Amino acid sequence: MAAIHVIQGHLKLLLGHFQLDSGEFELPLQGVTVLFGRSGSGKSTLLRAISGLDKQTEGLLRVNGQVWQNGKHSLPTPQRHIGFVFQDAALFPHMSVRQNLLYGLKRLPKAERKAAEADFEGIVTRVGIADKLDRGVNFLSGGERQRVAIARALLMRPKLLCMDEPLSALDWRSKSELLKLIEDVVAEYRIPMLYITHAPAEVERLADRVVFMKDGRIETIETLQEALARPDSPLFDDQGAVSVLHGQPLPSQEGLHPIRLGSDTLWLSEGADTQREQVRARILARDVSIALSDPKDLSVINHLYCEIVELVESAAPRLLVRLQMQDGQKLFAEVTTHSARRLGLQPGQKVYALIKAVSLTE
Amino acid sequence: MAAIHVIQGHLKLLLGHFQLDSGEFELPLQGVTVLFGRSGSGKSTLLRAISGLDKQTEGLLRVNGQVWQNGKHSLPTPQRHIGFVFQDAALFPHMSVRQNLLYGLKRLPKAERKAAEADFEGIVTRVGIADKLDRGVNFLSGGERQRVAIARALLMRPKLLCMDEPLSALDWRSKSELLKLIEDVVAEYRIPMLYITHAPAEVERLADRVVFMKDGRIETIETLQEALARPDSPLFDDQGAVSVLHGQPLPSQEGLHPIRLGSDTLWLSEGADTQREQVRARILARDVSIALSDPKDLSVINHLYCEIVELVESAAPRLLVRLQMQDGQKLFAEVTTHSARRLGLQPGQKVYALIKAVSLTE
Amino acid sequence: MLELFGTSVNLAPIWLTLEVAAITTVVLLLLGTPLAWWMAKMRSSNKVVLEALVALPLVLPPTVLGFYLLIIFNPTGPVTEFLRFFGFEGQLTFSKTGLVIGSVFYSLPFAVQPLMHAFEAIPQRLLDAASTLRASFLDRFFTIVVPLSQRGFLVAATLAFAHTVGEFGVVLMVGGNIPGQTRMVSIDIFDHVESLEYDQAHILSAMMLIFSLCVLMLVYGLNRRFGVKVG
Amino acid sequence: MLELFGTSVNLAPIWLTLEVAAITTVVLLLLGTPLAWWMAKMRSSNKVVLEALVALPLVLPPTVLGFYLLIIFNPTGPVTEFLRFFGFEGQLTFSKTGLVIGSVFYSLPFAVQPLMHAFEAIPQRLLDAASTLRASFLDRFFTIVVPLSQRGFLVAATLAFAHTVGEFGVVLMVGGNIPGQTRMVSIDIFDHVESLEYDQAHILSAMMLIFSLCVLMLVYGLNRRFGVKVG
Amino acid sequence: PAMADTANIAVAANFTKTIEEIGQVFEKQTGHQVKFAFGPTGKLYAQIKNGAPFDAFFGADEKRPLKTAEDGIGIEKSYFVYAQGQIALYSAKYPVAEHALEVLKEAKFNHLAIANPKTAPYGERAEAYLQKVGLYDGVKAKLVNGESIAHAFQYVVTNNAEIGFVALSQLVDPQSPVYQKGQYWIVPQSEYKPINQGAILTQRGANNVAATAFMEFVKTPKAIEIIQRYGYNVQ
Ligand SMILES: Nc1ncnc2c1ncn2[C@@H]1O[C@H](COP(=O)(O)OP(=O)(O)OP(=O)(O)O)[C@@H](O)[C@H]1O
Ligand SMILES: Nc1ncnc2c1ncn2[C@@H]1O[C@H](COP(=O)(O)OP(=O)(O)OP(=O)(O)O)[C@@H](O)[C@H]1O
Ligand SMILES: [Mg+2]
Ligand SMILES: [Mg+2]
Repeated sequence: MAAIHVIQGHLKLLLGHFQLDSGEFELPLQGVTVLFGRSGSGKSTLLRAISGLDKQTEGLLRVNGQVWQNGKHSLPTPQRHIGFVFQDAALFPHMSVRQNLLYGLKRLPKAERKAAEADFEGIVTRVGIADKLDRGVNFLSGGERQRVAIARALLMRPKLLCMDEPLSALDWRSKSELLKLIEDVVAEYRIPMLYITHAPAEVERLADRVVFMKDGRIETIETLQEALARPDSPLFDDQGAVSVLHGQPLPSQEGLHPIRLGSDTLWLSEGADTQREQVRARILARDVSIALSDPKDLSVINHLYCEIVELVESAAPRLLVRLQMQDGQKLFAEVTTHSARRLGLQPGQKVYALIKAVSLTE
Repeated sequence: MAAIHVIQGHLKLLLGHFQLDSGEFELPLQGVTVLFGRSGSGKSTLLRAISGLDKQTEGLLRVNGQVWQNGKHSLPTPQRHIGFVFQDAALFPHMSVRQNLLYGLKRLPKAERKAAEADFEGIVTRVGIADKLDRGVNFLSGGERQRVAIARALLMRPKLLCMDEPLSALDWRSKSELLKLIEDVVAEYRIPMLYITHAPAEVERLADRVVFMKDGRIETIETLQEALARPDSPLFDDQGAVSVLHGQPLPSQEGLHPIRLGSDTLWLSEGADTQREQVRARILARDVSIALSDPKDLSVINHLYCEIVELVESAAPRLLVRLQMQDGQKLFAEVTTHSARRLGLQPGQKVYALIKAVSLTE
Repeated sequence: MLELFGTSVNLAPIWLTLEVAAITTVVLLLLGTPLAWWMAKMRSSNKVVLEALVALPLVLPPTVLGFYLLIIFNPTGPVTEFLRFFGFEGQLTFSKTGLVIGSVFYSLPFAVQPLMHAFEAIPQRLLDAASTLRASFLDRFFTIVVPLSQRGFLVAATLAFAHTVGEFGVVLMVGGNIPGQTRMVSIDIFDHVESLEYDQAHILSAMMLIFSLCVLMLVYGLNRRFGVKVG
Repeated sequence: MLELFGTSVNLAPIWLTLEVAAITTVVLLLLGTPLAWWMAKMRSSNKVVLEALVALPLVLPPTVLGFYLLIIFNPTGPVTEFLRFFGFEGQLTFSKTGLVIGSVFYSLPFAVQPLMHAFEAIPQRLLDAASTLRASFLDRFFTIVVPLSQRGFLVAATLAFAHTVGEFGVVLMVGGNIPGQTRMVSIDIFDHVESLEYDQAHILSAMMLIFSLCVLMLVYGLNRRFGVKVG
Repeated sequence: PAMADTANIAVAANFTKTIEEIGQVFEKQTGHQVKFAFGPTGKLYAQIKNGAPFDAFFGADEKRPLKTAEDGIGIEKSYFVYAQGQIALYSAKYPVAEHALEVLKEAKFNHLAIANPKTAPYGERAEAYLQKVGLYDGVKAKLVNGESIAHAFQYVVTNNAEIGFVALSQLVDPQSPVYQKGQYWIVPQSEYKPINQGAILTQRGANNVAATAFMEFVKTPKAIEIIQRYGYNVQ
C-alpha cells in the first residue's frame, strides 16, 4: 500500500565526520521542491542519497510506490530514471555537445528512445543550443554548459529531475536567463523537481515547497507560502523580507504589463508570459512604502489598498509591516520606526502600499 | 623630469592569442583606481604586467619617477614594493596564518621591518584575524582567507596595492564585510590602489577613477563622477543607472543616520562612519520616485527638492530622469514612460525625489 | 640478417624483443587496468600495502627476481601444476610464455602506477552524471574512464614497453637464451660482448637507442598535444 | 658476519649497498631538482626531446649501459680527463665514485619524473604572491616550491633509492666486485647463486625484500597522510 | 642421415665462438641442427635444474656439469672434458711477455683484473697461481673481479685495468680487439690445476640423435682442431 506520487523515506549516510540522518519525510512527487539550508547542512548529500549516487546510503526510500532503498540494498542509479544537473554541468569533456546529449538517449530502451529522439529538436531549440551542437564542450561559456546539462537531463524524460545549485557558478546575466529557462521547462514538461540553491530569489521564483535542512537533518518541510509567512524565515537572511504575490497576467497596456490580484491590478514593467495562467511577482519588503492617503502626483504607479495586520520588530531602526491586500494575499513592507511613529501606523489601519513598477521582478 | 605620484607608461604583452597593448596611459598614484571591463578584456593581464609578474612584458612603465619597465628590461617584482591580493588569496598552504603574515616581513630591510613589526598588532586587529593567527590556512573560510591576504599585503607597507577581484569568490555576507574593510583600509593607510572588479557596486563604493578596458586596450580613464554621469556607462549594465552622492555624516538621530548634502539631509538606516569626513551613498535609479508636490503622509522619509535636467530614453517602457539637487549633485530616477506622461515631467521642472531610507547602501 | 657498416646483424632477436614487449604491454594493460582501478578507489590502509607490493619489482635485482621466477615456474612447481589443472600444456620457463610472464612481473609498477594516477584524477561527478544517464559500470568505464585516461594509458604502455625492451636479468634467467625462441636483443648484445664481437654489440645498441628515443619522443609529444583536459 | 638459520651471512655488501644508494639518492636529488625545474618550466618542443632523453635509461639493458660506461669511464677516456682537469684523482671504475655515477645515470628518470610533475603542479599564483612579498628566486624555491613538492621529493627519493638498491648490471659492470668496496648486495646474491650457495641467496633476498617492503610502505603511508594539499 | 634432429645445448659463455664454429661444421656434416644457449655456467645450471629444455650442457668447469648428474638430470657416463682453458697474463702497457713475474712483483699498476675466483674457474686458478708464487699479498689490494672471464677481459680491453689474467682464447681470436696488440704471457699449464671444461648429456638429450651425435663429434679431430685454434688445450 505504498503511496504513489510521493517520495517517502528516511535516509542515513555517514561521510567521514558528517552524518546525514534525514528523519522520516514525505514529499509530493509534483512541482518544485527546493532544498534550502546553510552550507554544509547536507543538501547535496541528501540529493545524492536520493539519487543513489552514494553506495553507503542506508535507510528506506520509496518513490512513486517503487522501492529505491531498503536497508543497505539500493536500486542502482541507472534504473531510477532520474535526471541530474550538477553545479558545474559535469559535461563529458571528450565529447561534443551532440555526443553529450545523445549519451543518455542511446542507453534508453527502444520504445523510449524513439520518443526521446522525436523530442530532440524541440528540447534543443527550447534550451537554446541548437546552433552549438557540434562544438566541443570546452568551448562553451558557463551558461551554455548548463543549458547543455539541462537538455541532456530533459532528453532522458526522467521521472524526477534533481538539480544541485545549477546556477551558482554563473554570472548574473546567465543566471537570470537560465532561471527563466528552468521555470519554463518546469511549466512545459511538468517533471517533478528537487532543486538545491542558496539564493532566496530562486526559491521564491521556483519553489512549490521548501525543505529546510540543518546539520544533516530535515528541519521542516513547508509550502512556499508558509515559508514566506513567518518574518524570521531563513529565506529572508539575505535581502530582508520578501513577499511573493500570485496573479493572472493581463494583456499589456502602454508598455506596461498588468497582473490581476483579485480586484487590484499590479503593473509590471517587465513582461510576464501571458500564456501562463498564473505568475509570481517577487517584492522586496524594502521596496514597499506606505501612504495614509492615495497620493496623486507621484511617479509610483502601484497603489494597493491594504489593511495593516501586524507590526513586527525587525533589526532597529526598521519595522516590518505585514499588510493584507484586498484579495487576501499578504504583503510585507519595511519602514523605519521613525516613519511608523510619524504616520502613527497600527494594526487594523487601512493604508496604501506603494510599489514602483520597476522594482518588481518576475 | 619624470613625474612623481603618477604611474605612466605603455605596456605590451603577448600571451598566446591574446595581445595586451595598453596604449599610453597616465594614472595618479593616489586613491583607488578600478580596472573595469568584460571578462577577457585583459584586466588581470595589465595588472600582472604592472606588477612585473609576467616576464614577457615589454614597453615602458614609470611609477613615482622610478623606471619599472624599459623595453624588455624590467625591475624584478620583489623590488617594486607592491602588495598584491589575488582572487583566491594565494595563501601558502603549508604555513599557518602567522607564518603567512610574517613571510614578507622577514624579507624587509631592517629599518622597515621594525616599523612593520610595530604595525603587526594593529593591522591584524583591524583586519579581524587576531584570534586566528595560529590556524592552518586550510581551516579558514573564504572570507577569512581574503582577510589574511589583505593583512599580508598591508604589512609590507607597499607603495602600491594591487587587488585582482579580491571579493568575487565570496558569498554576499563576506563580500559586504570585506568591502567595508577595504574601504576603511584605504581611508586609514592611504595606500594607492589598483583594483579589479566586475561588480559596479564595488566600483561605485571604492573608485576614485575607472580604467575601462576592452580587447586588451585601455579605452578611457574617467573619474567616478564622469563614469557615472553618462547614462550609457558600462557600470550600468547590471542593475541599471546608479547615482553616487557624496555627503558629510552627521550624528545619528532616532536610530537613523543622516548625511548632509549641501542644505539637504539624506537619512540612512544603516550607519555611516561619522569619523570620516565624507561618505558615499549609492542610490539605484529604480529606487528613486518622483513627486510633484511634497507628500506628507508617506513612509518614505527622504524627500529631496530637485530640478529635472534631462529625460533620457532607456529600455522601454522606462525613462531615466536626470535630476539636479540643490547642492548641485546629480541624481538619476527611473520612472515608466506612463508615469512620466501622467505627471507631465519635463526639463526645468521642480520636483521632489523620494528615496526610501532603507534603499540606501553605504 | 642485415649488413650494416660491413657487419652482419641478426635481426631475429630484435623481432622477438618487439614481439615479447608488445605482448607484455598488452597483458600488462589488461591486468593492470582492473588492478589500478581497484587501487584508485581503495580508501583503506591496505592501499599502502598494495602500493608497496606493486612497487616491489623495482627494488629487486632482475636476476634475483628471475631466479625466483625460475624456481616458482619450474615444471613440477605449484604454479605449473595449477595451470596444468586448467589444461595448460607445456612449460612456463624457456618459452615465450615464460618471457612474457617474467616481464609482466618485472614491469608491473610501470603500468599500474600511471594508470592509478590517471584513474584517481577522473572527477567522480562525471561518473555520477553517466550513472544518471543510465550507463552501467562497464559502460561508464569504457565510455568515460578509458577515454579520459588516455594519457595514463599512453604513459603506462610506453613505460611498460620500454622497460621490457631494456630488460635483461629476468629474461636471461627465465628465458634461457634460446636462439629464435627466447633470445632477446638485450641478451644478444650481451652475447656479442662476451664473444668479443664488439661491432655487432655497438650496432645493436645504437639501433635500440635510436628506436627507443623515437618512440619516447613520439609518446611525450602526443602526450602534450592531445591530452584531454578534464574540468 | 651474521648467523641466520644456521647460515652465515656477510653483512658488508648490505651496508655498502645502503651507502651507495643513499649517496646516489642525494646526488640525484641535487642534480635532478634543477633539471626537473627547468623541464617543468619549459614551453618549447625541446621539452619533448629532453623528456625522452631522461627516460632513455629505462630502455637500455643495464649491462649494456654498464659496458658503455666502462668505455667512457676508462682512465684515459674523456670523462676522466675532464674530471682530472678539476683536480679529480684516481679512477672512476672500480670505485664507489664510479658506482654512484653509474647508478645516477641509471636511476635518473626515477628522480626527475616525479619532481617534474610535482613542480608542474605548483600554482603560479603562489610564486607570484611570494614575489610581491619580496622573495627572490632562490628564496621562493626553498620556501614555497620545496615544501609544496615534498610528495614529489619523497617519491623521487624512494624510487631512486629502491632502484639503486635493486640495480645489478651497471654495478656489476663498473664496480669490479671488490669485497668491501664495490661488492653490492645484488652482486652478492648473484655470486651465491652462481656458486650454488642457494641458502645464502635466499636469506639475502628475503632480507632485501622485507626491508624494501617496509621502506616502500612507510613512504606510501607518509605520502597519503601528510601530503600537503595545494589549493 | 636418415633422421635429422635438432638439439638444444647450453654452453658456457666463454666458449661461444668456438662451439658455434664446431656447430656449423657438425650441421654441414650430419644434417642435424644444433641450437646453442649461452650464459654464465651457474645460471645455466640453475636453469637446467629447474627444467630447462637442454639436451646437453657444456660448462666452464667440471663441478656444475657433474652436479647435474648428481641431481639425476645429467647422464654421468656421458660426461667428458671437452677442453682445457689456458690462463694468460695480458697487458697493453707492461712487458709481460718477457718479465711477467717482475711486473707482478713490482705491482706498479693500479688494477689487476681477474675473473671472480668464487664463481669462475679462471679466476680461481689465477688466484691460486698468485698464491703459489707468493705474489698474492702484493697484488691483493689491486685485484678487480670480473663476473666472468669475459668480463675480466673487458676491464683490460677498455683500459680500466692495465693488466689482467684472461683466457688465452680471448687473445688468439682474430676478431679479438687486442689481437696482436699488447703483450701476453701464457701461464705454464704445470703451474695450475687444469681448467677442465666438462660436457654432459642430459636425460632429455639421451634420446636426441642430434645431441648424442654432437657429443661424439666434439671428440673428433676436426673439432679438436677448432678447439685448439681458439686457444684451448685438449687432453
Ligand atoms: N565524501 C565526503 N567525505 C567526508 N565528508 C564529506 C564528504 N562529502 C561531503 N562531506 C561533508 O558533509 C557535509 C555536508 O556536505 P554537503 O555537500 O551535503 O553540504 P551542502 O549542504 O550541499 O553544502 P553546500 O551548500 O556548501 O553545497 C560537509 O560538512 C562536508 O564537509
Ligand atoms: N598564460 C596565458 N596564455 C595565453 N592566453 C592567456 C594567458 N593568460 C590569459 N590569457 C588570455 O588573455 C585574455 C585576457 O585575460 P585576462 O585574465 O587578462 O582577462 P580579464 O580581463 O582579467 O578577465 P576576467 O574578468 O575573466 O578575469 C583572455 O582571453 C585569456 O584567455
Ligand atoms: Mg552542496
Ligand atoms: Mg582577471
